Amino acid sequence: MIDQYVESASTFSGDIDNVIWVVLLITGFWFILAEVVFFGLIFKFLAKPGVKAKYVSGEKPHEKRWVTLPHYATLAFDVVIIVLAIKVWHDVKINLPEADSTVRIISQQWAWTFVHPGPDNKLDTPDDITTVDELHVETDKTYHFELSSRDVLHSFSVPVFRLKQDMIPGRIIKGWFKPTQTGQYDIQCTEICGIGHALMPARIIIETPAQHRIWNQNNAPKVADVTPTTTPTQLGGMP
Amino acid sequence: MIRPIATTREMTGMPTGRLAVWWLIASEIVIFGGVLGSYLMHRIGHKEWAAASAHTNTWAGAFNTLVLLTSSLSAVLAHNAALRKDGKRAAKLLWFTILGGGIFLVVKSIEWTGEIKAGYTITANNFWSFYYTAAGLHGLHVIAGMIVMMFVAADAAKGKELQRVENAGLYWHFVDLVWIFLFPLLYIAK
Amino acid sequence: MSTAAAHAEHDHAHGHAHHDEGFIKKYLWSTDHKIIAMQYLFTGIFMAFIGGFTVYAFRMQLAFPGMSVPGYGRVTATDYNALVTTHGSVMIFWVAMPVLIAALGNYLIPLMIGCDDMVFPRLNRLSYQLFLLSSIVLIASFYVPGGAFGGAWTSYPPLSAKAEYSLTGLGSSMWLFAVALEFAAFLLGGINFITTVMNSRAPGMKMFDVPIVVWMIIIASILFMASVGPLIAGAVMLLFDQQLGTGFFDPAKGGDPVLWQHLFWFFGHPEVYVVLLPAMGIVAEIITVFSRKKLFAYKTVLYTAIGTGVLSFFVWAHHQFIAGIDPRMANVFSVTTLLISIPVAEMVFVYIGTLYGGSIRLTTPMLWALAFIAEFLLGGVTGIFLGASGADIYFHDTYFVIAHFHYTFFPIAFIGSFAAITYWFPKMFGKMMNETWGKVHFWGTIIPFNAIFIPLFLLGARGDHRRIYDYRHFPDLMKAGMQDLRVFATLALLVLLAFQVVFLVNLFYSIFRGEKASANPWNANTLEWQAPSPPPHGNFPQGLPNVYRGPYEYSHPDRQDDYWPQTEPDAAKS
Amino acid sequence: MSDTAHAPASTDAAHGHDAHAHPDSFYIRIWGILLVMLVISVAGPELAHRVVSNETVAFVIVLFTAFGIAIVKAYMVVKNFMHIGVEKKYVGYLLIAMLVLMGLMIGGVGPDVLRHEGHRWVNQAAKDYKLPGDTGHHGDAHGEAKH
Repeated sequence: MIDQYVESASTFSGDIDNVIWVVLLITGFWFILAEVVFFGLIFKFLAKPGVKAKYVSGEKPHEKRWVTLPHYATLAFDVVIIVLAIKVWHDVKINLPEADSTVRIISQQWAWTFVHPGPDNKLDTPDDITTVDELHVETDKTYHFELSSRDVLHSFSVPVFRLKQDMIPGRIIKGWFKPTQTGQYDIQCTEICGIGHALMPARIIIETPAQHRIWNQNNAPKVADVTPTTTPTQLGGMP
Repeated sequence: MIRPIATTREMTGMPTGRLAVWWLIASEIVIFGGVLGSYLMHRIGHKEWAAASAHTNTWAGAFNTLVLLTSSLSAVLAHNAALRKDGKRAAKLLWFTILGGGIFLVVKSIEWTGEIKAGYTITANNFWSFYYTAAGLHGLHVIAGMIVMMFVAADAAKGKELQRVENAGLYWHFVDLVWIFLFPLLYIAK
Repeated sequence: MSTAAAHAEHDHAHGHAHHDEGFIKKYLWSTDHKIIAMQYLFTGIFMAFIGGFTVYAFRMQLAFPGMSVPGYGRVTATDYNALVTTHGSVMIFWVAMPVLIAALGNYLIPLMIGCDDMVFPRLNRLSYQLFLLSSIVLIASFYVPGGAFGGAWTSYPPLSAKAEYSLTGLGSSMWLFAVALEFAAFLLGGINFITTVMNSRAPGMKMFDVPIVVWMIIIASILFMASVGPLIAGAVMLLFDQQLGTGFFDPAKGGDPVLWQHLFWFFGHPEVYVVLLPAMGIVAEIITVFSRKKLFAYKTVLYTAIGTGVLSFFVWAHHQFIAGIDPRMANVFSVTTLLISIPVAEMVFVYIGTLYGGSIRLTTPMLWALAFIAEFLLGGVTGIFLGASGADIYFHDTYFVIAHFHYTFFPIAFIGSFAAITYWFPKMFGKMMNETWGKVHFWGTIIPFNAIFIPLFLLGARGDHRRIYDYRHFPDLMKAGMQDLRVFATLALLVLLAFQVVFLVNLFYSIFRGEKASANPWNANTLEWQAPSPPPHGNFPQGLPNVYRGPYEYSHPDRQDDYWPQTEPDAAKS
Repeated sequence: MSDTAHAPASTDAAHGHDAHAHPDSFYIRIWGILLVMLVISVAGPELAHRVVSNETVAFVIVLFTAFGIAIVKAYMVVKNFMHIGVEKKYVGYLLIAMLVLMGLMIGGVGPDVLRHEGHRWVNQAAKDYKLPGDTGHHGDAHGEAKH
């Protein structure tokens, strides 16, 4: 359902769409049922002259049934939703599959810095590629990301991946994604971060492995003019 | 103001004033619980705070505990006197309690002056921030309790509103209780 | 002091109010619970204007970015943040809380339990004065250097803690101070409500004879009292961070910003139920009266309300699923969050069950009450998407969340309040409200309300994230149709705001020129309808009532009348 | 506590809540016990810091003498000065409920704030944090390990 509007570009985006879809079916069913019963009762029992209302306390078991049965049904459907939701949550947020590559993502008021591992695929080496507001990844490769923030809370959100994680100054938060299709999409900051909150767009550029290799080679800094990269510990202990 | 009839009823069998003080204490538990809970989590997480807490003056804290315990005693004795309808004695004991609160604040201010002079201000580090915030919040309650007791004592001396002696006392015991926990948390654990 | 003498005194004072007491003493310095209720009500309505004006300004900016909004001017990014922050805080803390809890609690509790005032009338006055002061501080924060606070109503540090990040050093502190004052006011009010109901019920009124709305306000007050403490503590800590430079929430100084989020939501989630429960209570009163039915399963309603209250303390971190908490904790909170759907759903089922076999009269208050159930259902079910941790990864901080909580809060704060005002209006002012204009206002509010927020669900599903003053920087959010939805929602908002004029005119016209109301125009059972309309100081001139039965004995088979007032002795059974 | 202490209760049975009346001497005795406990709660940790060399043992002594005794002291004040025993039952439950809520809060917040490392996150700032001007004598050295 979501993928009609927002493309589905990671391995788990389809799963999250499915959870949303199942929840929509279940809650939609109950919502429509409850509203139909509700409006049905209103129209059926509109005041008619000479007709007195029934006297029902609702305390007797055969009356209470009308509440207890839906109650158990709610519980049963809740269990279904919980199982599905936690399964996906586990997959996205708790599981950490082996990484093919790691990127470091640093936010600040109001810009993104992305540190790519460069051609040697290792961070903290001279050929790391640092970009601003542009993240380059390739398809079918598992990425780990390390989030950190220089000042206030930010949130790293890639709608096409259905991925979102807040960034907290002082902390390094890890996660993963695996793109499945090429394209250029929005990266949003989804936690209010001051007056420039709306001015913090970035793009994720998903390339084929071949394109990505070319990008890596074209942009890797020459070893001679390297400046030391920021290490996570320096970030964390920043005054 | 004409006193409404509502104020004179006690369906629960407990006078309204005392009932309200219990609810007040319940709401204060969560306020102090918020500060002390936050402190506790940081304190356990940061072993290095032990170095900061080593500079607190245990003897001042212990003396203040003694003062508050004693003032609690005189508050409960005042309640006892009020039960015997002895308003004069109740008022006298309440003034003794207020005096205890006063001594507590004087000791506190001498202690804080020394600490601030030594450079341990509220911004020195988070231990001291919590120290001043928690003890300061408690100090405000001491002051509030003293003011309330002044009014209660003035009435009690004339033999009026004797039930308020117990209510003020209950609140004072709670202030004492908070200090009983603040003392080991801020002073002893090093 | 004898009761009769007291009442003679009251009546005297009432009859010559203008000579004896003067305006200030009677309306501004009064300890009468009804006057204090009116003070809360009208302050709440006034604050709703501020809330409404802010939403007008920022929705206009979203629909027509960069335009000069008529009556406001150009909305800058700073303005936008301040406007959304003010809108959120005002609508929850200065509209929903004072109207639903303070105004209705003050007005209804003594009348419905059959006593002449609160047990602490002067405390009650102090509570309102603190509240008024908090409103003034909040409004004043717009006029200080740097302007009003713009860090969202959740006020997450470090943005809220440091002036160099928020650029509103004084504004942030004033916002925080106003909120803390407001909490103090409601703590005092809450203690007053609880002790009044515990100690001063009319003779014969047992626990299960207390009307549901009173129960709900009491449960809400207890929830508020038990949850707000840590946030008061947190507010003091944050204020010190702002003004003294301590580092409670500053990672560089060994503090932790996540702590604030926990302290905030530990209060923030129960707060949802603090305002929901009174609205639920109002609806229970109205649907029983206008369907002439006994409330279906009184005790079940009560137990589900208590169950909701208890559970509400176990769910707070679902606001923080992706906020950097340990992901394993999310599993626990996801389970508890979905479990809370059970008591809430059950309460709605009970209300629907009450309609069965009724004799339903679609008066204005009944329309509002029914609309509450119909609309709140949608707010409830969309909450499941957000409580399900897996789905929340996508929906968190999008317009889906906004639409969801407006489908809960709008029914609570506005539909519930309109229901209450239209229902108790004859009692409050001794006049009837105009039904026709009431219905015009009803449809003029309900239809645009849905037209505003259904588009927002769609926008959220398409990835619109919150608190963005201009989407033109995000190419994926400017796809075909998206701006149209934003414009549509804004136009619907304008219609909704315009129709509130109908309400105001009806309200004030009816207060002064309305048809005179009898003591019990709706033929209701509860005690407030046994007092004259409007009740004099002291409420019950015939002496405080005795209570013989529960509040919902409508259409009892043994009786000719389809209602059976709580005060009528059994001997009158015909 | 003693038989005589309860003697006034029977004469005053008409007023339910006055049943907790004790002679003044009773309260003075309680106060004496509280003072003894105060001395222990100061002396215990002092001793633990100065005499005991084993850190775990010292920690346990501090835990019991400082915090264990604080709880006993609090219990004695609540029971004997605030008369919770003869108060309506729900008052006790109310206060306990508030304490449980605080336990719940710490339980829910602890995993994020008390600990500095969790599943897929590290609170690097807290780990590296050193008191300003502190030589690091008391703190443990895990912060430096990363460099």
